[in-house]
Amino acid sequence: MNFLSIPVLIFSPLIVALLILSPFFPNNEIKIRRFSKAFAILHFIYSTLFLLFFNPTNFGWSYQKELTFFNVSWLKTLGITATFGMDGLSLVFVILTSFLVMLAIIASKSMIRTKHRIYYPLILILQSALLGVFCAKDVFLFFLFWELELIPMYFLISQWGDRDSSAAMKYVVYTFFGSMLMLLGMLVLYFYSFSISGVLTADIESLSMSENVFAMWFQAFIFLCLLFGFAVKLPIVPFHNWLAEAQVSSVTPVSILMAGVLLKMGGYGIIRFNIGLFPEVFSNFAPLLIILGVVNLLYGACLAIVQTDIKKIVAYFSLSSMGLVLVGLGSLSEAGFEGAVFQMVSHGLIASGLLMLVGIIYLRTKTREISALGGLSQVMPICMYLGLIICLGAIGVPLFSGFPAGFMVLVGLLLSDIEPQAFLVCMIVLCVLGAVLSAGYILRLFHKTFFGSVLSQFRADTVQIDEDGNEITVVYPKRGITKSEIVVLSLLAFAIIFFGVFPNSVLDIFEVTSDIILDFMKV
Amino acid sequence: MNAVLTTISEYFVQSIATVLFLPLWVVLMIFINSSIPFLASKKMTLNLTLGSSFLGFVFAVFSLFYCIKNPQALVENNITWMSTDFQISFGVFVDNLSALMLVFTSLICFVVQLFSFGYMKKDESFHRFYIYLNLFMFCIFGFILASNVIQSYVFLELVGVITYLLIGFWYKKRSATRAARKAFIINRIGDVCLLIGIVVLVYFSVVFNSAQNMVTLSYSTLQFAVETLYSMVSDNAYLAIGVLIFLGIMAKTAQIPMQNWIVGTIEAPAPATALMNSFGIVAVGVYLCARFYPLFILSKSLMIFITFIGIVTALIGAYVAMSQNDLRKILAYSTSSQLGVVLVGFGVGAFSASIFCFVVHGVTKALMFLVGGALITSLKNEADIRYMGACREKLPLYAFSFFIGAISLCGALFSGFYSEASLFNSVLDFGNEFLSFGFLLFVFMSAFYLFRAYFLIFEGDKKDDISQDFSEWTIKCSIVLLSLIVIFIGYILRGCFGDFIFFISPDKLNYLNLVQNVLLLFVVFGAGFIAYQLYMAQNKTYIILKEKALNKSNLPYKLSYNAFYFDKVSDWFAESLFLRLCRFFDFIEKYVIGGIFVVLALTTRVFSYIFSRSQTGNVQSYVTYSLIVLSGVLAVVAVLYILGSLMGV
Amino acid sequence: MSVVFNIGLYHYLILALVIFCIGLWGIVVCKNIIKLLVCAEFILNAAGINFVAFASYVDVENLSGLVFSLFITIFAIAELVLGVLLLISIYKYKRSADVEKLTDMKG
Amino acid sequence: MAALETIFFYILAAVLIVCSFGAILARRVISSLIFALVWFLGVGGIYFLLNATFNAAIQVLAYVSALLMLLFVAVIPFEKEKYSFWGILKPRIYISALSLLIIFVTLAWAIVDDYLVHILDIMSGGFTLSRSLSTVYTIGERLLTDYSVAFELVAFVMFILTVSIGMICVIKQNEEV
Repeated sequence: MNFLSIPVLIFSPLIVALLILSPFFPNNEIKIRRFSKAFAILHFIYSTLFLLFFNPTNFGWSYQKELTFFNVSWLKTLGITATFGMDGLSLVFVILTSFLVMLAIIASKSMIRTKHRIYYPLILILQSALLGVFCAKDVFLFFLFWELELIPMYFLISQWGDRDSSAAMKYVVYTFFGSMLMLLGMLVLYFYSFSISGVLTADIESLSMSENVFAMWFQAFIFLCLLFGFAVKLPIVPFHNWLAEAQVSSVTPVSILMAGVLLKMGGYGIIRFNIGLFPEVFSNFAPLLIILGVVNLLYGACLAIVQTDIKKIVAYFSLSSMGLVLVGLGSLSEAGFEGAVFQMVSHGLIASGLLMLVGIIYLRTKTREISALGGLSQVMPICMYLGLIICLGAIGVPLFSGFPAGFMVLVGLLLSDIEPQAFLVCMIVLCVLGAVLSAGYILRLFHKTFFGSVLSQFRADTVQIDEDGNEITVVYPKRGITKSEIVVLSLLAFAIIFFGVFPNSVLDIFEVTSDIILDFMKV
Repeated sequence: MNAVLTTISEYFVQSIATVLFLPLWVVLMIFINSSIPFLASKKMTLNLTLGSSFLGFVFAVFSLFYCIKNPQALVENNITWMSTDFQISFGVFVDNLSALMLVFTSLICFVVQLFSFGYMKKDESFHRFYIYLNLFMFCIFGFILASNVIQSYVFLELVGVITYLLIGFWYKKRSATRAARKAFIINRIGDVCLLIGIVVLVYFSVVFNSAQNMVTLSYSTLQFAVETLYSMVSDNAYLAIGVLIFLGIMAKTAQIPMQNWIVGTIEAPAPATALMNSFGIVAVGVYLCARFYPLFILSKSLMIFITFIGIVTALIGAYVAMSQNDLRKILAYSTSSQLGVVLVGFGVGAFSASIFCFVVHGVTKALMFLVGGALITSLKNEADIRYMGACREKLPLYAFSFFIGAISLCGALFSGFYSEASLFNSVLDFGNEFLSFGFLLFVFMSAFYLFRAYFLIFEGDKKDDISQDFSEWTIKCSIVLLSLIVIFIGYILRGCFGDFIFFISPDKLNYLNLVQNVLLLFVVFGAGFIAYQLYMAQNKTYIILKEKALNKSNLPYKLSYNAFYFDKVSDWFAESLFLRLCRFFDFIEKYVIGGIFVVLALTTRVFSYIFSRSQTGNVQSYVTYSLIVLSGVLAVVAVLYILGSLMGV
Repeated sequence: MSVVFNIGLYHYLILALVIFCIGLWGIVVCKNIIKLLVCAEFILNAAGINFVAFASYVDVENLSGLVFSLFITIFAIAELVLGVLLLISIYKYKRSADVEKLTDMKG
Repeated sequence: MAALETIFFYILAAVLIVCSFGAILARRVISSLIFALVWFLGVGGIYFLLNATFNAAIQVLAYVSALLMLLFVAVIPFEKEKYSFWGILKPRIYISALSLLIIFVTLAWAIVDDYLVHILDIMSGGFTLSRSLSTVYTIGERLLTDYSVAFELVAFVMFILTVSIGMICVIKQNEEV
């Protein structure tokens, strides 16, 4: 039990990244790839070990560990301690993160051809930043890791995606703008709690104790600042513009990480800060959150229907399923809350699956235009079957991971004690309308790419620019997709079916945490 | 002997769940078998599938026997599937209704699988078809044995998915994939309405009797739950829930607003279409209606609504089927109309009669689709009945079995008569004149198009291009088996529907009312006679009548042929209204929200340009600027000083 | 009226200030480089007057202010010479002595 | 004797101001140089009034020779440019004039304020220079007595600096051309 320590979990990817970057690591492409893949798999196993020894019933944060290394004197006086902790909620996201990073690294075998020496360390730094966000127990530590992920993300999007697009810059500016407001909220909270309770502390738990003394409008102000910061990351409609472009202009493994994990940071932030610290304000703002969620859901669905670029369809699919998360969070009931968290997990898997499919198709046909695609099932039948499983999961068919989330959110919406019952019922009808639309555009995506007799410009071999500029032709095996892609797709399909058939396996982990947060709300 | 039987049936009923997981195991076996290139023997796949369906049939018969033995016993065992603040569990629930449905579904699955061996022998994705059939069996058994509403919703959607897969089996055909997508989306719309109803029911069940251990909304306690709900909730709220749930059933049984997907099922391979139109997805709708009957029966207006929808669909379906030329389209529209009649039975209150009618319809429709499929392949995929003719000499078996099916379906002889007569009597007892007249009109029209199809295909002038008989023993034997079933099932089961399958108290199935039966037979044979005159005998008056009635231009024919233009209306709505709205959103997204970012970038660039212009390079201008600033500062200081001194600070 | 007549230290300071401001104004206004140099001389000598005024009115014994104004004069002369040299080189480069033309150091 | 002194002071002040304006506003460079010559003679007169005769002599000699040298070496050969009369309308002139006026007024007021304090003392009898706490006076006194060495050192450094810059420019300029 004692060999499980969070700092090791978080900083090991960082150390390995530095190792790969360091001069005495052989600069040979295959060695780097193999080494980082092995490390990612080890890291995933290590994170699942956390799951085995985690007893969900214990109250509050388990695996608490304080890193004394950083406790410089001025930090101590400011009350900022580098403490990491993990409860049910963050454990789920930690495992999801390391799972998706492992898949991204396996998938980037055929997708990445240039600058390996920089690519894999960047991915590992991104991983440690994400893990840090989910395990930080200190407000400013949370913010530190929140900003840290911007740097690798910017380079990953711009260097390996299509160069000239301004998407990377737009992504950084949007997120930075959001996080500045978030920092404002944190600082105001931090100093005001100091002025009230006299002790200067940035620990989330102690902050939550002291804040209920503030004036209501003051709490609302901090609440909105924090909400705005997370709204940019979990794309809520007015601030979602960066998502489509960033997804389109980034290479597949990077967009898998972006859709799979980065969107969850926003959701996790809302749960940890907005609900954790300001329960009364949250219950006043809950109807607003529900409306925002439904708008997100329908707006994403409507946009996805008319897109011609398949990757944009997946991007707007992510937008619309994040809307469902918002509705779940806004519904204030335990079912809704757990439905929202389950939806985040299942969306992580499904969006990665869809993006993987789009990546494979793009690699073979070099085009993402939906009108130019078709008939790929004749060339890669295995990819079609796995794609079918992932698309059915995306639609929310029962016994796949999409359905339990949707069902729990809907029931949670009704069980929430927001007075106008009619408002809840019409919100349910709109959510359900979103589910129908999702069936529409996901099937359109699946049919337009796989079915049909005419074979699009499928090329058995693709010409790709290698490290030092010479063109190499990569011949794909007869069955259409390489081994690494099959591994990724089948792992994702298995996870989607597993969580669909046994949703309790995920629900039990964060059941206690959601009870704590909701009881705190009821008080 | 009796004791042995009861113990065996006891054992079978308890382990009914094996029926559920057997097909999954078979799917795995087929998958392994087919992925080994040289060993993949088609025979092995057939035997495995037939074994699983036959075993299912044996289990079903024994559970039926068990239910007959001790009528009130409800077998139910559940495992918790999902637990938030309420518990959702999966389980097996066997009572009279589900046992009977299980028997027939497994029987039809068995026959269809037997038939499709011959039919799909030459097809290259043979194994994939059998995998789909087995998955279908898993879903339909799961649905029938569902112990609570949520589990039935789960398997209901799964049946929808498998139907989508079956319809889109030949994915190279664009029309097949489009029909599959349309079927899935329309079913999805129905399911989603059902989901809202179920969510509301779950809410009430959790709020009112939140006994934690009680499985939410299990069928055994549905009666009690619905009564408390009725007393709790205002009438129109109750009606709203009922309509929402009925919308789900309407989509499944292809009722009027959502019926154009049923025509799409003809794109699937013939055995799959047979399965779907008999005990497949439509059976799901009727069975769900039977399960939710306690909820419907409580509100009068809901029953009226069901009857209205049922009779309208029956009439429109029959009317459209009259003018169709494609054999499979006729049968598809007849499914929609027959199910409309079944729902009328439910609406009228004749629970057992409608179930009986549905079962008989299922068996006959399966027979006719199988015969149709075999016929079309033997005529080198010629599905248009106008080009068929005189097939009786060449294909006597098909002719004879098609005739049996037609007669039974329109209620003249064999098992169709029992079900049609009982339904007709209960409709007449209901007393509404329009309803009974509509029912008679429906019987007339369905008899007309069935006889029309029979005469055009099997009688009439000779067509030479009939290929040799599609002689495959599996096809022949399955058709013979099914014909025998169609002939005798009515007689065997007529007794048990009154007192075995009933809603509250056993109501005797009255089909012996002589006057009503004679009226029914008169209408049926009248329609047959008219069809005979029109299509067979060269009677001048009827030929003139035919020219006038059937020339392509007049409105009734066009309405009937294009199925009241439902497809065009729905496509127009989707295309012009909804997609235009979405494109408008897309426009906003690209230019308005995206625009803000571009505008921001531009303003920063403009400002930077302005400031750079001010650096003129002329030294003297710099000095003047500095002087101006200095003088400003000094002036301010002086003013402040003066103010200060004036104020006497 | 005695202020007007018996000249005190402050008269000289005011006078030096006037000349200083005129010189400064001249630098800003003049177009020709030679005029600029001349105005620079005005400013320097204004400072010189200040020193001499202080020397004569304040510390009459050691008159160090006078020494200092001498320094200023020497500096002024040296700068004048430099100005001329610069003028010649600029003239060769720009063909004109106009200050407006010398805008190579533009932003 | 005192009256003669004041008359001379005012005459010389007028000369100085007129010549400086003349030097600036003259259209032809030669006339502005002549005005400058007269201006330097005026300064020499001022020094003489403050009985710094040696300074006056050095002043007159040095400047007259420098200006004459300037006149013959630099001005006459390049005397081609004419400045348009309308140059006068440049806004910059008036703005700088206005701002200089403001600066002059505030500084003068600062000096005068001391002087008034000083005058009042005189009028109120006691001619007590030391008692007047006028800042200008004391700074001047302190500057010249105690800190004169530092003051001169700073001046000298400034001098060296400008000279070096000037020389660099001269040396460098022939490469670029």
